[in-house]
Amino acid sequence: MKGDRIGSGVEAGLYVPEIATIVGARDLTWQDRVFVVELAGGRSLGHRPGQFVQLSVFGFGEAPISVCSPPEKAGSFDLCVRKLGGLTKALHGLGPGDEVGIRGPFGNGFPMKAMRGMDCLIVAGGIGLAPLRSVIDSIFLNRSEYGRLILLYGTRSPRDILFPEELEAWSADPRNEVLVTVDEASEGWGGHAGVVTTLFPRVTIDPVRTVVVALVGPPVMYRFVMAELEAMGVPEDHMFFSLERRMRCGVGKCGHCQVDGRCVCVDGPVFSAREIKTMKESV
Amino acid sequence: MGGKPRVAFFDFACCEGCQLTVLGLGEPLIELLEHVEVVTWREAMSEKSEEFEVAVVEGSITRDSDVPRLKRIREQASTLIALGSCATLGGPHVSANRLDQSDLLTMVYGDRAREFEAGEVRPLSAEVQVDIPIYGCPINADEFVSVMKHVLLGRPYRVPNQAVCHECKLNQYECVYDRRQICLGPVTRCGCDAICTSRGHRCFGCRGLVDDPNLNAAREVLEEHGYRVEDILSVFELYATWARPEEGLGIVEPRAAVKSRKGSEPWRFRSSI
Amino acid sequence: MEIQVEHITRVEGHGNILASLQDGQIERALFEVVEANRFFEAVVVGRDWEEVCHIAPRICGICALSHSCVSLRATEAALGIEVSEQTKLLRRLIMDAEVMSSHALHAYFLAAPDFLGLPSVMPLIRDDPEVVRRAFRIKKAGYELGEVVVARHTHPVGSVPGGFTQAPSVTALEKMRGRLVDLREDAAATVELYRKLKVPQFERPTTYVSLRRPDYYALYDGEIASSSGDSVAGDRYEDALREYVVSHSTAKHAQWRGETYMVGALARVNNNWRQLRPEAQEAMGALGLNPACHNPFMNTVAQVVELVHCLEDSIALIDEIGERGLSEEEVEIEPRAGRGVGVVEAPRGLLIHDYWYDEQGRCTKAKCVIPTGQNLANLDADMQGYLAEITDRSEDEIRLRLEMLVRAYDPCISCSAH
Amino acid sequence: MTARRRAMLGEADVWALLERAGKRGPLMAPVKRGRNSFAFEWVEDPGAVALRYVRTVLPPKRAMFPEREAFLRFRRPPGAGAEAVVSEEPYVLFGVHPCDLAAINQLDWAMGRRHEVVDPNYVARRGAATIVGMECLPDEYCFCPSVGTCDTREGADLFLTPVGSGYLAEVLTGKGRELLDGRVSGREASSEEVGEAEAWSETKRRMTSCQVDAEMGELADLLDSRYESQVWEETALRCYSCGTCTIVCPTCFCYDVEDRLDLTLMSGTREREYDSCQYPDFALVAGPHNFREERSDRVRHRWFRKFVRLLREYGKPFCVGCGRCTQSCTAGIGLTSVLNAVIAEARESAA
Ligand SMILES: Cc1cc2nc3c(=O)[nH]c(=O)nc-3n(C[C@H](O)[C@H](O)[C@H](O)COP(=O)(O)OP(=O)(O)OC[C@H]3O[C@@H](n4cnc5c(N)ncnc54)[C@H](O)[C@@H]3O)c2cc1C
Ligand code: SF4
Ligand code: SF4
Ligand code: SF4
Repeated sequence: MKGDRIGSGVEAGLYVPEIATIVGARDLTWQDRVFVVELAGGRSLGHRPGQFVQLSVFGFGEAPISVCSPPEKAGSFDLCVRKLGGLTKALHGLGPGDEVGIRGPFGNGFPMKAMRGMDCLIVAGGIGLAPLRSVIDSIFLNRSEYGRLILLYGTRSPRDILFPEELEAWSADPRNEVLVTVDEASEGWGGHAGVVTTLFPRVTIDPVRTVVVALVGPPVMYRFVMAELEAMGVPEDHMFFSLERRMRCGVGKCGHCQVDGRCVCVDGPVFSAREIKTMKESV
Repeated sequence: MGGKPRVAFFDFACCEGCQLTVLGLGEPLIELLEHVEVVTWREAMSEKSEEFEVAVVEGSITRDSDVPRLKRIREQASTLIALGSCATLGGPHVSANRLDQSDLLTMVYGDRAREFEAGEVRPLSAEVQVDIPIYGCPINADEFVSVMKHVLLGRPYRVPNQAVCHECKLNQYECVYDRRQICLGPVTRCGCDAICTSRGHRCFGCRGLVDDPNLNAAREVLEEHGYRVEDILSVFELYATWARPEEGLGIVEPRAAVKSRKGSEPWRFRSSI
Repeated sequence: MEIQVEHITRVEGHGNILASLQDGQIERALFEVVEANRFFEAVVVGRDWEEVCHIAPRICGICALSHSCVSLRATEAALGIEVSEQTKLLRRLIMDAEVMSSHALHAYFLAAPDFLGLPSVMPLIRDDPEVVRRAFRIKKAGYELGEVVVARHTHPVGSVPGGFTQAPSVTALEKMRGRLVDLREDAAATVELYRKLKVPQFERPTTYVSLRRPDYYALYDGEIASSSGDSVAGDRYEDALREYVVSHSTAKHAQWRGETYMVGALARVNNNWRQLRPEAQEAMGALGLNPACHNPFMNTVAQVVELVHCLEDSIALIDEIGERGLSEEEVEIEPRAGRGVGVVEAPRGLLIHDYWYDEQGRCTKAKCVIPTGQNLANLDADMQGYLAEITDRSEDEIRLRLEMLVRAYDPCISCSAH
Repeated sequence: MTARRRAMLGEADVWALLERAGKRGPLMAPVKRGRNSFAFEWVEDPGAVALRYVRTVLPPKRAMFPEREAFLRFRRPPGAGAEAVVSEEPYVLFGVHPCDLAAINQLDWAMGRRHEVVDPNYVARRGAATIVGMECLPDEYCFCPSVGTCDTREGADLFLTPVGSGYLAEVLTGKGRELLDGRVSGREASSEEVGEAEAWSETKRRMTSCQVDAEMGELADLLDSRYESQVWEETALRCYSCGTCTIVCPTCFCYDVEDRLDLTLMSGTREREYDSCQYPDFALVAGPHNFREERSDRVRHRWFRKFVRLLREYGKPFCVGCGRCTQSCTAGIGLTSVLNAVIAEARESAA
């Protein structure tokens, strides 16, 4: 078609990433790297914990990445990215000073309001800890507004553990319980071994006073976690899970992330267990 | 990347049409040469080098005596691109495998057959690991350029995995079936921009099968168009012999399964709406 | 002195030069063809009459259109199909397209570096990009002309027994005509380039064989004629032409009435120069090509002459097609048993396909006689003759000269060992 | 409604209208393709427009939602940048049948208001359109009466119904009036002529041979009860997953996105292309895990999406009965055949 025009205005900008700068980057594990990203002029992203951005590495594409720093952090935000495919590999080659594209934040985020005044049980599997870190840090920064904080975290092996120092720091606080497990213990690992659900018997919770947020990797794990928690008496609308789908637009148009009648990008990615049970093909 | 990546072209049994398609690119090839250094290309230049990172290999393997050369290329190359149907699937001459090798030789060389060598026709992947297959007989020039861009960028190339129908419909070509002819488009990997159906000709399947072809459906549909199983096999054999279509065509008996449900007229057919 | 060139470069396919001299005496000088045979003659057996014309072009990536046309002609002859005037015109047009792009490829990319003292055109991309761009332009124009008619130059689409699945678009042809007219400048520049290049002097009289027609320059049809004045009808080719096996070549050699002979551009120009378009005859004069020319190195020059001819011819054909208009044609085809021979002039010379079909229209036997195969015996003879004249040169020079001789023939090796 | 102007045009007037539209700007209209198929195309020569056709390969949505579209231009770092590519050039979309009009209305919702997010490219192209609708006659694949789309006028600016040897033109919007007014002759239609035009609706109903065996209101629940139906499995035995049914569908809107670099390797475009839920990796995520791995999962998804999920959200099925998917399925899978088989099963099991 002739007559193409460079768009302007807010609407035309829906698919236009804002150019942001990586101001810090460090490797967390052999496959995960955390980036500190700054928007122009240090403008705040304005996200809620659990929301994601559409991150562009131009020439490689765009992918949803959760913000892993709390909203309270000013001037920049963090993204923790696992090296998997084309875009994420290219991203891993970037460091301070490099430019990326950012759209968002998108999605609903975790139910921070529902968690206020409640005990918070956080179940994380693998890279799932990244988005949950924004929840944990946010709780930390407003510690008095929440009850107990219990983190159950499982990774494949000890070398996959993310944010080890922060795990230390979180567990140093007596109001918190932090339990870590690995699927395959390697030599020198003195901790727990087994999938994340094997940690459940090790904590006692008051099911009606607890809100659970979870992001646990493969769909079967969701089913296990949900079943265990139900057995422990946690009501379905106190459990929240963040789902993963392929997304092209992040705004409910491209159709890729549809689950039953919902769009994970706009109606989610966080859903209550009650919703998930009625959503076919969700987990 | 430290200097331009060095690219070498090689070929085995083929018509060299894919390399010529590259050479026929014209201006884009000149632009591409800004980013790479072509160090070996027997068909186009006399310079030769054993030092290269990217090997572009056309042709299939038909003689055991060619295997060591291919292995040497593989050892040197960090990226090996298989160029065209011969390299990726065995090529149109793959159906020579139907015949006994000594018969083949006798057919051509008569009583001197013993002085010559023949072997099973096979794609490169039968002997070495292929990093990127570029399908097509011949390749689509744009796809070659796109692959080279991916290689230069270090971006994994995702081989198209839709059926030719995808591109055929995007281009709004009249379906060959509507002309009462058969077409292999529904089970053939796209990427050619449906060039054959653009002229009202059928797809012959030169890009091979999609990853998960429904060969049972293909067999049923072709049977309904009057093809016998031998004909169907022969149609598939043209390019996909290496993928052993007869195995796919024989695993289940869908007709029985479907027919048991509602008498003789399958309810799904358009005629029975 | 042992001369060995393994996998000679800048030719299509794999071949080696083997020569040895002992005290200035030639022990041997020959061209070894090591290309893998793909057994196309066996591959088409058992195939439906519709499929054979899809497979046949795959014999060769350079002259796929010739293989397509010859295959169609053989099948049509066997099945008794008459094609329309429109189909003939369109086929002649794509033959022109192929000769243009093939000759441009050879004249610029394969042969010219020898005359310029370069290993390839790659250095020119830096030093004289305009020459490379011109080469690409001519080659591409040939490709695009092919694309207008059959969607793809290498392995045509929709060219079927009886005609075409779909008539090309008249608008596209008109647009193409404009491109071709613009190309005249590039054709002239090519003549100019070759006028300046010095072609080695070497003469060895031989027989030149090509198609011939009284009315136009024969590429698509005609009878087979030799420079000795004899001729045979296409389907009687075996009366004069015999293929035989030699151990140093996976491609068969051939003889015309018991002697080696040459096919290709030089043979055609020698035999049929009177039918060349006037512009091409002019180019002949400018390039000093005087029939009958017995210097095999002049083959490349003859290609440049044909390039000019095919450019003019294709413009004229488009005009003729434009005047007639194009219509969608349908041909009813009933398979039947029979044998059919097709003969055309591929860029590299006389090309013959000979098919046998059964009642269902399945191919039961096929034979393909390829130009390069027909030239191989003559090439060996030329090599011996030429080597005898240059025995006093340095080893490097002899090697280069022999390579040049091979390249002058523009061999299409994988095609010859089909 | 009374203010609606109904004029009678001769066929020559319609050609004149096309001519004028073509001169004013781009014109998209059906043209003949191949032996017996039609396609909506940007036409240079208005004389090539087909006034009568049953259906086109791709629906007219391609005017506002092209099958392939570059929507972003970018530069790679250093000095990275990105700009939207949106076209707002006014154009005329001619010859849209009622079902396709209905589909455009549905896309107006899906690409427009849905989720309170507006797709800028779609909306810009939609706004730039002047749409001329055209009455049609069904063939054996059409079932617009079943899904209630056969009398759609909404979305058109001008609507033409063949009456006698001419056309009755209904002016529906200011844009339509502007396209018609003054430039082409035409007199007020007589009441007989209006009556004749209105009779089309009945004729169409009578002529359609294909139908959905349920009311739209009960459809979602009926299907929902047969989530585990064998029909999905059996259809999958026959389905190629070639995606044709969704690519040609006027109400489908899924797309894929890819970055394409130019040969400088420093800049490029971000492009979208129609995608299909029938493709094996449509619901693939890292892991890799595929949420609709089985062909039957994908088959079911298609009917559920159209007749359960979007139906519940939008209030109408996301199918306008155009028959494209059935007609173009080379495996012969019929949309209503499958639907009716499931409906029958649902009724049986409820009884
Ligand atoms: C809401 C949300 C939040 C997310 N947050 C994060 C985050 O914080 N950090 C993070 O690292 N990731 C996150 N992800 C996941 C991330 O978006 C994906 O991993 C991303 O798509 C990777 O892009 P890529 O181009 O690098 O890999 P892709 O090329 O998309 O590949 C990803 C993986 O899938 C496989 N794959 C892809 N396509 C195919 C195919 N056709 N066949 C077989 N295998 C295939 C690849 O091999 C690879 O393992 C999130 C996803 C969602 C939906
Ligand atoms: S012509 Fe072939 S590729 Fe095109 S839609 Fe029909 S079956 Fe598919
Ligand atoms: S349509 Fe089929 S035969 Fe033709 S190029 Fe494409 S894949 Fe090959
Ligand atoms: S589902 Fe089929 S009949 Fe319904 S609108 Fe889409 S293509 Fe038309």
